Amino acid sequence: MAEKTIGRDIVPPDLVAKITGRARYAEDFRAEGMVFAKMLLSPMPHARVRRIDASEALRMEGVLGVLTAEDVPEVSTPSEPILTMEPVYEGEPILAVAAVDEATAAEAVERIVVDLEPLPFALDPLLSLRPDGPDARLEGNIYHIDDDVREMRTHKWAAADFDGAPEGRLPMGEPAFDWSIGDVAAGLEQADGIVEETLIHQSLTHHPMEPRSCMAYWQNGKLHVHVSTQSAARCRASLAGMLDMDMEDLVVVAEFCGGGFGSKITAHPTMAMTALLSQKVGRPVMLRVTRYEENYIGRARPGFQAWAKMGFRSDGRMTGLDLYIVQDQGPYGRSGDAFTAATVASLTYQPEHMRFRGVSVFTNTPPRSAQRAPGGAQIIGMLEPLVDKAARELGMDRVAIRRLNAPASDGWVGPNKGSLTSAYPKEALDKAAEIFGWEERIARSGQTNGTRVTGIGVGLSPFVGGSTGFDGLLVIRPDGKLYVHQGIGNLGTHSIADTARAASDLLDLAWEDVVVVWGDSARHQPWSSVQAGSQTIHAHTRANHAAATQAKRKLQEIAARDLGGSPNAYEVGDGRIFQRSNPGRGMTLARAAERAIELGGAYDGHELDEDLHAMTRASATALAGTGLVSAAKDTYPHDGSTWSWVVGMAEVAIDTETGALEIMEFTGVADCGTVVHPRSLAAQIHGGCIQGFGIARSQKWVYDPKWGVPFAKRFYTARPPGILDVPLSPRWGALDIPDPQTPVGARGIGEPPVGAGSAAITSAVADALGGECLCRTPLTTDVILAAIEGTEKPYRPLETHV
Amino acid sequence: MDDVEIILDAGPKTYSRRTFIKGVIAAGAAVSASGYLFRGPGLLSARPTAQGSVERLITLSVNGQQRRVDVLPHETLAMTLRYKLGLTGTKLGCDRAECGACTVLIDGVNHYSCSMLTHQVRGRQITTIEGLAAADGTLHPVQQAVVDEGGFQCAFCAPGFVMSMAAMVATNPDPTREEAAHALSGNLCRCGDYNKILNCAMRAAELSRTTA
Amino acid sequence: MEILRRAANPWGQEVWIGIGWDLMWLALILGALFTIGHAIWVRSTRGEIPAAPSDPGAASGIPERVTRHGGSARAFHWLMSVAMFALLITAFFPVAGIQFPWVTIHWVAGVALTLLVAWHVFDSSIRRDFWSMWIGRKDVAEAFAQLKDVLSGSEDGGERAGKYPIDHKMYHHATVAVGLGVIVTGLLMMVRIDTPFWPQNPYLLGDGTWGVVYVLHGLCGVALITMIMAHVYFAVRPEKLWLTRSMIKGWITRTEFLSHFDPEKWKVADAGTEVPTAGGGSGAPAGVTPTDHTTV
Amino acid sequence: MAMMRDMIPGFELFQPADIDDAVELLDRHGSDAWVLAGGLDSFDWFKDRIKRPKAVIELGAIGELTGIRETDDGGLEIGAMTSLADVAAHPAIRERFGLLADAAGLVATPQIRNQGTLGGNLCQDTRCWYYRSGWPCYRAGGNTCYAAAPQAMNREHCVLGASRCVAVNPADTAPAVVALDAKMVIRSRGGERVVDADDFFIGPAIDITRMTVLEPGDLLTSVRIPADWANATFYFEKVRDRVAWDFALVSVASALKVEGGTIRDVRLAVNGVAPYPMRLDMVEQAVVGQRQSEEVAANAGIMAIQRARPLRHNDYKVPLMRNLVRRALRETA
Repeated sequence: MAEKTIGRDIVPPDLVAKITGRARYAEDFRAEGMVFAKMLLSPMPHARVRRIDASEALRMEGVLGVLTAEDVPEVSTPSEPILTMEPVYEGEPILAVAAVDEATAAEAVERIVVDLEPLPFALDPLLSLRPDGPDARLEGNIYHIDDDVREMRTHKWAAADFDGAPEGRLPMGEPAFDWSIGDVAAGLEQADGIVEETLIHQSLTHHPMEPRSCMAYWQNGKLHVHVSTQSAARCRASLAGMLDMDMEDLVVVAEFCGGGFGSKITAHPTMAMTALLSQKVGRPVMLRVTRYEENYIGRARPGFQAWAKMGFRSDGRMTGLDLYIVQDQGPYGRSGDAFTAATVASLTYQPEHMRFRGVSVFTNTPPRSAQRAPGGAQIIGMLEPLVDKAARELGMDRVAIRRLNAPASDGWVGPNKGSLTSAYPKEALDKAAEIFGWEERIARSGQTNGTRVTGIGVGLSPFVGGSTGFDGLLVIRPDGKLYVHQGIGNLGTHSIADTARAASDLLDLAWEDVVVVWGDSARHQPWSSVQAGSQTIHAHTRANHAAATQAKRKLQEIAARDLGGSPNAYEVGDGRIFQRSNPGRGMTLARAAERAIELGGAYDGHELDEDLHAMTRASATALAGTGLVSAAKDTYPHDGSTWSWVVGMAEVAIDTETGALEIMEFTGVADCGTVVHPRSLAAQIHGGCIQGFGIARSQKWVYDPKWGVPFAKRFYTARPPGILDVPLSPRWGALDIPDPQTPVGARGIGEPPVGAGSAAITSAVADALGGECLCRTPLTTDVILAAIEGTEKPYRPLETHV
Repeated sequence: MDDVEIILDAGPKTYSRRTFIKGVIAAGAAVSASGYLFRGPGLLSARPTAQGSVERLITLSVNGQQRRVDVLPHETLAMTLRYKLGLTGTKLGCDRAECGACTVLIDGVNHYSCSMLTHQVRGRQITTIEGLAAADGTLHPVQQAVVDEGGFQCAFCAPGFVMSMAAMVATNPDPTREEAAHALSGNLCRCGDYNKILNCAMRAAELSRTTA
Repeated sequence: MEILRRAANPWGQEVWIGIGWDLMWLALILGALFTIGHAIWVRSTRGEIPAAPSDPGAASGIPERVTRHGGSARAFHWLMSVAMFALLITAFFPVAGIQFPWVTIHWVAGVALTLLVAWHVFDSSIRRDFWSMWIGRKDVAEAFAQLKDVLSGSEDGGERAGKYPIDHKMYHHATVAVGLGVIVTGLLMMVRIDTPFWPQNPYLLGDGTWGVVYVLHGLCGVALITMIMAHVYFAVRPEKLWLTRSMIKGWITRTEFLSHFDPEKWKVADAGTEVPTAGGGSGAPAGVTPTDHTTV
Repeated sequence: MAMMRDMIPGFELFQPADIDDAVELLDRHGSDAWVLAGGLDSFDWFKDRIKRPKAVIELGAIGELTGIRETDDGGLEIGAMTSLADVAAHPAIRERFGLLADAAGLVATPQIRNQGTLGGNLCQDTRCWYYRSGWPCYRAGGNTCYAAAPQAMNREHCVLGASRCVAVNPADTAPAVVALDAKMVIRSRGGERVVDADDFFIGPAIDITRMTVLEPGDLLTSVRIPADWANATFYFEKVRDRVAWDFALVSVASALKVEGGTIRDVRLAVNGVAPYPMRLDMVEQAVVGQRQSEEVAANAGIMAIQRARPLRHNDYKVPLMRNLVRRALRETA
């Protein structure tokens, strides 16, 4: 028997390429005759283009063409266009120029005259909600969606809503959406202790290391694009949609992705822009996106201005949770963060009664999208310090109060009180407390050493951990190797390899005999989940397990056909298919592959299951005849939603004379089902938590309110955490309790750590400040020092983008 | 939206909004002109070379090879490596000395290649990620350490980190974990894989001690 | 030559930010050319200054010393000149490359000048005769007469002036225009710098409007360079020294009075003595009589 | 003009072999010339396409600008092109003038210290993001300070020494050279002149468009550290948001001579609070002759901030400066 690969550290198949410079990311490709594109970005937060004069630029030697909004597909408000005549944020692309070299393209852009008429702009949702407040869009400031209506609307609150609110408390006018469980008023009525706070969470750019550069060319009627995307197969589908073309005419090469965190889930307008510009000038085009541009077009997490009121019984049980979220929507689309935030809160605390109200307001700031734990990271980082406050008032241990309210597998989630596949947050809290040494450390809470005071924090953070119903595609070739075709992306989670283990283990193959095929759509991909929302390990261990099960059955049938007996009498092992009763009687998988080709039909992919997605069918058909082809859809039963959990515990030290914050110790413990790849899991936990640290302590946006333009648009002003801003030796753990409703038992883990990391820090800082919740992120040096010194705070109570 | 005047040639033309016409044109590869980032002065409106200014055609010592290359006065080393010498292992994450993805070794010392002119390194030994492994493919101790520890996630930062690790083990083959962190503090990892990266660094030091 | 300094505002729109400093040098050159030119012209056209008529003595009823500038008027003039020089030096020396912390001195001097002008307006219009600076029909006639003399080169003093000759009046009014220009724009600009009076605020006006304000301030400023140069030049010309002295001591001699002024236009009486006037009755201090401008 | 970034406009590059050639080139090109040392400040300007010099004079080839030499008076002379890493690591500097080694060692990141030079660090321009965005502010020759507007984002701007412009000096080594009474050696066509570090940095009141006394044609060739403060008691601290890369929110540098618990002499400078590294002469005078104590340190801190006038978003700098001054006089005890 070959050693099972699940639960074992392996060397990812792409690692050596990554550290020898051979791994090729989008900007590393060249094509014969390749030219360069540069974008002209709007200098105004909101404007109307009155006139574009590119004549001087086009007269320049080497300038090949200009692409404007006139050349791209129209989209309906509030969707994001590829290029625009009404820029709605500073930095939005208005046009793109192609030239034989990048310097010429840059000079050409500077010579294009764009006459812009400034329009009113809004940076702060609360200002836009004022009766006389500006709207970010000419069509209004919210996008209304209900069962029968989807339209832009102007949503304003009454002056009384603002005047009535006590200084510093979130004004709460008419919400745009809401839901309730039970009667929150009654719930708060029953409470022995109440905590109430206004909470401010910043918007922040994803800033993956690799900007979304793109290279595109047209060849023989096909569009070839080299892109940076999280999800290979799904990027191809959405880009085809964006360009209104058939998927067959589109080759997407996405072998490596330099990080996405939700900003590169599928196709991005710049991909279509590059393709269309290439089409227009008849040359391969490279759009080299810079960090400066990435800040504008690279997506961001929506900020919240929120208010929460929690009621607790004396035993610590949460009787009521009243939540109001004003969401900074950015200029386009409709972000689900606020909804998810409420759902996550309901799951984490299982309140007996809950009410959620919210409004998502358009602003003239860069487009938002999911950012690792969208909504979840914000709300957990914001609410956990309130739970601490309640624990203090009730004289309870802060782990205990979380343990008490957290759900077990029979818990519920969301407005419809949906069920869970399984959940072990209580156990995760126990394990974290043990690894972190909660009991010993909590004794140091608030103690000072010289000018440094210690704070201990804890955060409990769930997030959706998987989807279902995708396809797996495998080929056992005459070389005896198993080829696992992956349509998911490769952004460093190692999912391309780890989800393949479901197949290799089931077919009992040595890992060396497994070949993972990924990244290039010309190499035949199955219909796959997006590589986002922690779906992949769950969705594709299932899909590959289904395909491997089908492959095993085909092997058994081939063996039975050639060697007699019933298929069920045969077992796979060590690269062979053999009779259980007489292991000597069997054949190698190599031989079986040859036989499959000879037999044809279903065995070598000429006949396929009916329920496969068109993309999978096309890929399997292309592979037909190359070996034993197995293509199957994940139809395993799945009841309830799948959530993973991470507990973060941190010890921080705050210098009371400077406000400097140091994270001394950190422990992250996950409940994410079966552990497939320990080292990679640890990396996901720590990496996610570190992004949480960035949210909690340093990363931010800064906008000048007069001009509506940003300043914190570079790394040194946006301040993502560096290696010296995090603990030297963080610890981790995982429960490794399989989820009963998925074959391999693995749940996703990408998202939950972010909220855990953020909350552990906001909680620890509040603890160090004697329980004072600053209720705002990021907790930068100046914010902390102002709190300690009692000087004027560096921000107004509800101020955003500072 | 109202009509917008758009002048895309010598004379003005007014377009009104129209829907996108589906269809693809077979473009293929047209005239070969792979000068990439920069071309001759004609396209750069560069003044005729002033007396005493640098010669454009220079020899660079990259990964042990002498490479003749035409370098413009304002060209950064990262651009020369990536677009003139085809060494795309050196990444550009910010182009502003704020992320370290472009880190290369100059005479064994780690520098941001995005923030130095190629002309500043004439006659100096340039080592990029491509030049780290031995000719026979044997990995550099640092690279081997990364393989041993399964380092990096998206790995866009990896070439830069690896080069900084190489510089570190050359000067301090027996660092504490904290010293290693300081040696690598000029490289950013947005995946937040710092713990594993430090494990790699410590392992790299260990390997370089044993192989040395 | 750079006349206007332009820049792109944060939204990429072109705005004015001020005058080109070449204009400062231009103003200096113009001032120099004028003085030199005038000196040469005077030397070539006029001979020696026409001899003053012999002193008719006290009989003429003209006091020996005719008061020309009261104490307050002189105080105003000299204080204003101090403020003016402070302003010009702090404004233009740094531009010329002589650097020092000039901003505070500049705005303080500016405020001083403003107060002086306010006081002068009050003083000249309420306490003294506002109309003495008015350019009336007689002044025009006088101007023509002088012009005729110049052209005909006739040597007799020709038409003699009232208390303030037409050229003085014209210079004064030019100064009023330019002075008010710098003062108004200057006071606005103070909103943009850190003063004890209010918080710094660059957004009181739109940046387009600010551009105009800065350009006006600059233009008036450089105009003053030329005007002050001309003024100082005349003050030190030998044939005008008696006027300069009068600005220091306050009086001119009877001889000077008779040779430069028309007693009909500028009625004076022996200091302290009452003289019947056409207006009759009301006494007036030596110097100006109420009828100065009404008797035609 | 359109916003275009990250593409360096063309220029002529000169790499003189000695100081005379460099000075001659500077003189020839006047205001079209740009001096390139490590380039970490320069490249930002070039890539933002805001500064477009015609002639860039790169000093890397000038050997005499690099290195650290002992001077006859027992002090040190540090070539302006000596890398910050070398300054931070040099035995003599660490041993006798540790203050400067500490400051240089806290600059940005290892790669930046390997390439950045002492001269470049001292001469760098302010990081005010309004100015750096190419806005027509006073410092850029315009007529506005956008950072001092009532609603402006000025968390990192100054609380002292403002004059229309409220930007701060970002150099980590600047307060150290001021506290060490360093002398700045400047060469130009007119010859050599030596300027006290304290006078080298100028505020906007004197020239709003420059950070130092250097004018077109001037070249900072070396920094002389006199022996006066060798082996004194030093303290340097830099408070910043992130441990790497970030500029100081506030930094403090102090040199003390203490005999028998009494402060015989002291130099105290802070940066990040004013448009120039600010020497606190009055505080120095107040503490000299006093016994070093918590009380003296505390009073010094309070005295240091007496004239501070915070902007909308930087009140925190006042207590931060006060506390750092207190530490500088206390913790060295």
